[in-house]
Amino acid sequence: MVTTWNRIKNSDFIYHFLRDPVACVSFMILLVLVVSSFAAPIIAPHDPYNPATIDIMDSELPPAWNAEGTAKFLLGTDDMGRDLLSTMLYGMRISIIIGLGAVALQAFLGIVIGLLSGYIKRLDTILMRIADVQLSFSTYMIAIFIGAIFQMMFGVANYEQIAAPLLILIIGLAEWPQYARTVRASVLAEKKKEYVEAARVIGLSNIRIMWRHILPNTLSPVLVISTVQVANAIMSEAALSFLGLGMPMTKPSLGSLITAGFEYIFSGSWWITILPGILLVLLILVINLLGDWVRDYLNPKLYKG
Amino acid sequence: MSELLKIKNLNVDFALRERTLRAINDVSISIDKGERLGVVGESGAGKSVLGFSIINLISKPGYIDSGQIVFKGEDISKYSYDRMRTIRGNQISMIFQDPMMTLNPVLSIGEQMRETVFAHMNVSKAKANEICVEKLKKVYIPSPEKRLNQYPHEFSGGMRQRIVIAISLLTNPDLIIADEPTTALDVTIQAEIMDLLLELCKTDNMGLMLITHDLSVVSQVTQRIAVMYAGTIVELGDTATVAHKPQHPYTVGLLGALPQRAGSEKRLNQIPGVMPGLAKIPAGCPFSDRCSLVGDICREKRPQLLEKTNGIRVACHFVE
Amino acid sequence: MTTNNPEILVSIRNVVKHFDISGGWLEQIKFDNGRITRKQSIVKAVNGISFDIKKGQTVSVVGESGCGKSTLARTVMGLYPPNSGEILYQGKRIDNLSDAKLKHYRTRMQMVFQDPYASLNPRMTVGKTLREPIRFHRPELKEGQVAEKVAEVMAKVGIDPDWQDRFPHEFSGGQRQRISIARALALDPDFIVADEPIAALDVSIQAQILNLMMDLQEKSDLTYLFISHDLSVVEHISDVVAVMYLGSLCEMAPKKQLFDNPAHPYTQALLSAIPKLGHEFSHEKLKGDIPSPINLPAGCVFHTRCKYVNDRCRSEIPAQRAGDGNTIVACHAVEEKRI
Amino acid sequence: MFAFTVKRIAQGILVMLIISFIGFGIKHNFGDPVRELVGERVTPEERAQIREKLGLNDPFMVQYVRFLKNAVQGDLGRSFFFKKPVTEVIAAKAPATLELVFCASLIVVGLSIPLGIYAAIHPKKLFSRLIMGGSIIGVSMPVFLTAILLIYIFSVELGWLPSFGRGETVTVFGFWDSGLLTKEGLRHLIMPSIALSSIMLPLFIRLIRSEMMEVLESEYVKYAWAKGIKPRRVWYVHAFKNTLLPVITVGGVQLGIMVAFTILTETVFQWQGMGSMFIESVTRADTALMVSYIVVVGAIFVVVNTIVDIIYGLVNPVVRVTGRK
Repeated sequence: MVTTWNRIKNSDFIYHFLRDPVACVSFMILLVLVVSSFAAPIIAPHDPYNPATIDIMDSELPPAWNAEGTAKFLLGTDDMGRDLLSTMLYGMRISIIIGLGAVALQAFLGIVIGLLSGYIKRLDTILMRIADVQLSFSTYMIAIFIGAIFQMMFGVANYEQIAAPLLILIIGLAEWPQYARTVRASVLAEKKKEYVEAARVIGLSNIRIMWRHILPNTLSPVLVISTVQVANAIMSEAALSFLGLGMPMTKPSLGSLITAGFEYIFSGSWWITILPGILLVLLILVINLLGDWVRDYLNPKLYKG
Repeated sequence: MSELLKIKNLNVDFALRERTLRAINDVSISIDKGERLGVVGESGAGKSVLGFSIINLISKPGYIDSGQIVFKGEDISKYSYDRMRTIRGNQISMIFQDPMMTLNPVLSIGEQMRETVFAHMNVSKAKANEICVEKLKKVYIPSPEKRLNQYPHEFSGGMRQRIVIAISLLTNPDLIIADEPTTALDVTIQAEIMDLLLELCKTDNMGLMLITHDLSVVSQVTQRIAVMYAGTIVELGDTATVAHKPQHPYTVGLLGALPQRAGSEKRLNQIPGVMPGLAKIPAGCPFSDRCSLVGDICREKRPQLLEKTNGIRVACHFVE
Repeated sequence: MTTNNPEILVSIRNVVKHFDISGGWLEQIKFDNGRITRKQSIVKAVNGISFDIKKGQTVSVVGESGCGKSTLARTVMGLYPPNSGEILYQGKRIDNLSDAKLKHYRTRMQMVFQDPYASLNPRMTVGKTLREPIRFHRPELKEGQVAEKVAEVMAKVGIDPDWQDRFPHEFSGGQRQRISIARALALDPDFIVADEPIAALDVSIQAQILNLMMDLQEKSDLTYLFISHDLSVVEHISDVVAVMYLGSLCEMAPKKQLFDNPAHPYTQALLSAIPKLGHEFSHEKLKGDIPSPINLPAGCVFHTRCKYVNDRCRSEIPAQRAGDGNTIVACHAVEEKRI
Repeated sequence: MFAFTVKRIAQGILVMLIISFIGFGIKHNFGDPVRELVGERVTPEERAQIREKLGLNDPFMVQYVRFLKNAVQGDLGRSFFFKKPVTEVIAAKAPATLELVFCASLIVVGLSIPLGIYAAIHPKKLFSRLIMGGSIIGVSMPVFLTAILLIYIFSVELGWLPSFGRGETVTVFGFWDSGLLTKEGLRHLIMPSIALSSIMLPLFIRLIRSEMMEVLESEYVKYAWAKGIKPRRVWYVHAFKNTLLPVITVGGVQLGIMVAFTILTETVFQWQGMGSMFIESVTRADTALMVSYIVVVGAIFVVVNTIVDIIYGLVNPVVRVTGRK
């Protein structure tokens, strides 16, 4: 255990990471955001899910630094009188959970499909054609389509009840082609390498070669796109919520908070939409910055000098 | 014969994030007008860097730290960018290693040839085409007029290298630097390209700096050989002497490692270890950790490249 | 041909290997002279090659890039199934065996690859790479015995057995090639196919690997099929040399015979092109380029560049004919004694 | 080149078949053609009669082929809400969306090429760092949020620009309602097209920059330097022409994808185009309109992709001469 830790501590990865201020700061911010969102039930000053604590008279109060604000609601309240800070923390938790869940599903689907089409020629054409069609439609559009179909299947009320798992399913189904294409491309590249031939000369079975030799070597591109995909999934969720295909207002994600606040900016209550917006951008931005760093680190093609 | 190019005490550094590494260490060498010089070494010896530093085109973190590159009596190493451009591709041409990669895939051969002409000569398009056709004929490309409109992928590797040679001839340069021009090609094509280069240099009295890892190729084309090891020249002299009576232990080892020199001997002569990376070059003689003759002095003092017997210059404490 | 000669370890019989690279049917549409036609692109990599490899010998296959020598090596190893023809190991046909039946032969024949950077799995330690074949083929061995075996082969190829936990990127090119050889030796094979094992290495390292291979051959009584484009290396290491051109065998002869008295015009041209230390150039010029293996010339594949060409060469494929002193030549001109 | 074009078009048709199949599948399972035709108030007997008459009891494939036949003739069904053939509804809404996409594409192409090239050629300069920093923020900003911010700043706080609608439009060619010809129309276009371009612009800048940097490292660019030609020629002819190839393939598709993002921008700006129409049709469960939207947008994508592929073929001599990609 100690040696593993030392190995990690002394690795290139950590060495380069610590020398990149942008990566370090991004990581710190991300850590704070993730921890505070998952600790929301403990640290949030109010419980936005408990109607008993919400008073409609408190609605649309501006943040505390504003003359009309009160210290009770640090970042003000939303149109229903919920404490915005607490609602944002809970909302961010939902956004992150959906993001991670969707990426886990995408990665699972994408890796399996990518491996299959990289290794079995006959499946390749069909699977990749589907992926192409889906990508040329843009994953957003596909997500909206699937969301719309689900809403018709379940009806609006039922849809809202199971919105979170549905959103994971929708975004997962919409975005797997990214993974499948990446995995397939690296399977095809790895397959040509001589170590795979060496494994075949030894007589290892195809499944074993795929599992033990090829799969581990396709993981770094998977890691690279995974960070970006988490950011994309959170954005997709926000977009779906904005279109009314996402989380209901009773259990808002950051996206549905922004949506709910949109109409109030015309009456001057900008904070209901802008503050969750800033939080959402910050969350996605730090993930993207980390993603960029990981990509540069794992694929230093341009910096070889 | 007059001196065409003289490199004096050249040092080339690569500035990495953590530290600066020396890729070329105190190299001095000269080429006379019309002379053919071979630069031989294994990968990482710094031979390509040397070639590129002449026209100040070292890839990115590398730069010339100190030293002079005197071309026709002027130190071109300090030339401004625009002034350097009048030398590059004009008086000094380069031929790269892999002809599949050196020609731009989206531009026609004609475009890639004409732009070189226009960069260095003030001529009309018709005149430029005429020059291109003439040079393509010189490298034995059949029906050159038609070929001008074709793209690189329509040519074989050998043909592409001929085209690259034709491009390097466009401005009638005084010196051609050929960086491993045949490494990517098959033996029969290699022989043709080398033959062609030799013929062109002889007829036009052009200087040639042939950079390669292949001693046998160099020995057939050049008049003098410089052997490089870990950024320095360890032996320099006329081709026949170096090829048949090498003096520096590294050259001796390198020649002994060639199967064709082994004769009936079953085992090849092998040098132990590998050439050190730039970060790990030993103090003193860079070859000291692989040398069989090594003594205490080798680990402390860097040997100078001095003239020994037969007019050969050797950088070794033990060669008399 | 007789097959039960105990001296013969591996026989290659009329092996043909083609690759279809034409893709889907949409990719095959061509527009020629105002008509739409469908054309398949098939790379004819190996076209009917036969020869035997005797026990304990080193047989080299030389040829220029694209001549099919690597494809032949992989077909012999069973990495590609041949389109037709047979591969025999000690007189038994192995090219059509199932994986389970082939398993035994996998321990008898192993392969060393060209690129020391690609032939080792970058995510596996050296020890793991070497243990894998032993565990797979000899599951009865105990942990300690496997470790012993790994240490033994590592020592054999000159790599410190203490370095088992290191990853391939921590080794130099020459060292990796040694590890690659160790992996091949881990199963104590009789026959090793080496596909350009030194082409990616520097001269001084090449000598180390060649010496190692020759030492191992002596110690372990190995038989080599050595694939190379470098004629001077081939001249040094081989007992018998086969010259390939565009998927066909031109000539095969004991080394000395081939280098001193090449019979086939292509062999002659190839030999004259080797740069020789300190000699002026005097090579035989071949006209034109190598034709594409997709559109092979009719008749003798070499006829487009041969100076002895006549009408028969343009239409009839020359057979592999046995000549004097264990040689095989496939040339009409030699047969007609025009050369 | 001819064979190449034929191939691309054939592939495009194949994709259209797949899309129409999926679209029909949705319609078949969720749609209610009877309601589309006569509304809700009919007796079960009448419904059954109409169903029989419409051939709704035929096997799935028979119905699909009929759907295809009608679709090719421009008949995609009737909208339940608008009480009109869907093709008419879409034709009325399409100009708004297409003009928006057109303007956004102009912004994307016009800005990304110079900025991307600059950032690739001078990676260390301050301005390049600003471009790259800005682009990563841009990538991280959901398009509807950008739109909301724009409205908040320029409409609510500053009051400079209108926050919704298309403004004054002029009918040209007899069917096309254009906002490009009036001052008000153009003013209404500014924010929506900036918002729509905000998602693609940073992506394009990053794409162009990284492709160009890779090309600048290539042997042939190094060789071009060694030939002593002018830097401008090396950058804009040697490097940029090669950068263009991957940018065309990826970028062309991305421009098509902007149509998808119009759903979001149009919703924020209440832009009366196909995107907001689609979202409305989802809430109204107007299946015929939804499915037609999918088919029409699919057709747009296929056409864009095919054109992009053909342009790629024209730019790349390897394809132009041999017809292989």
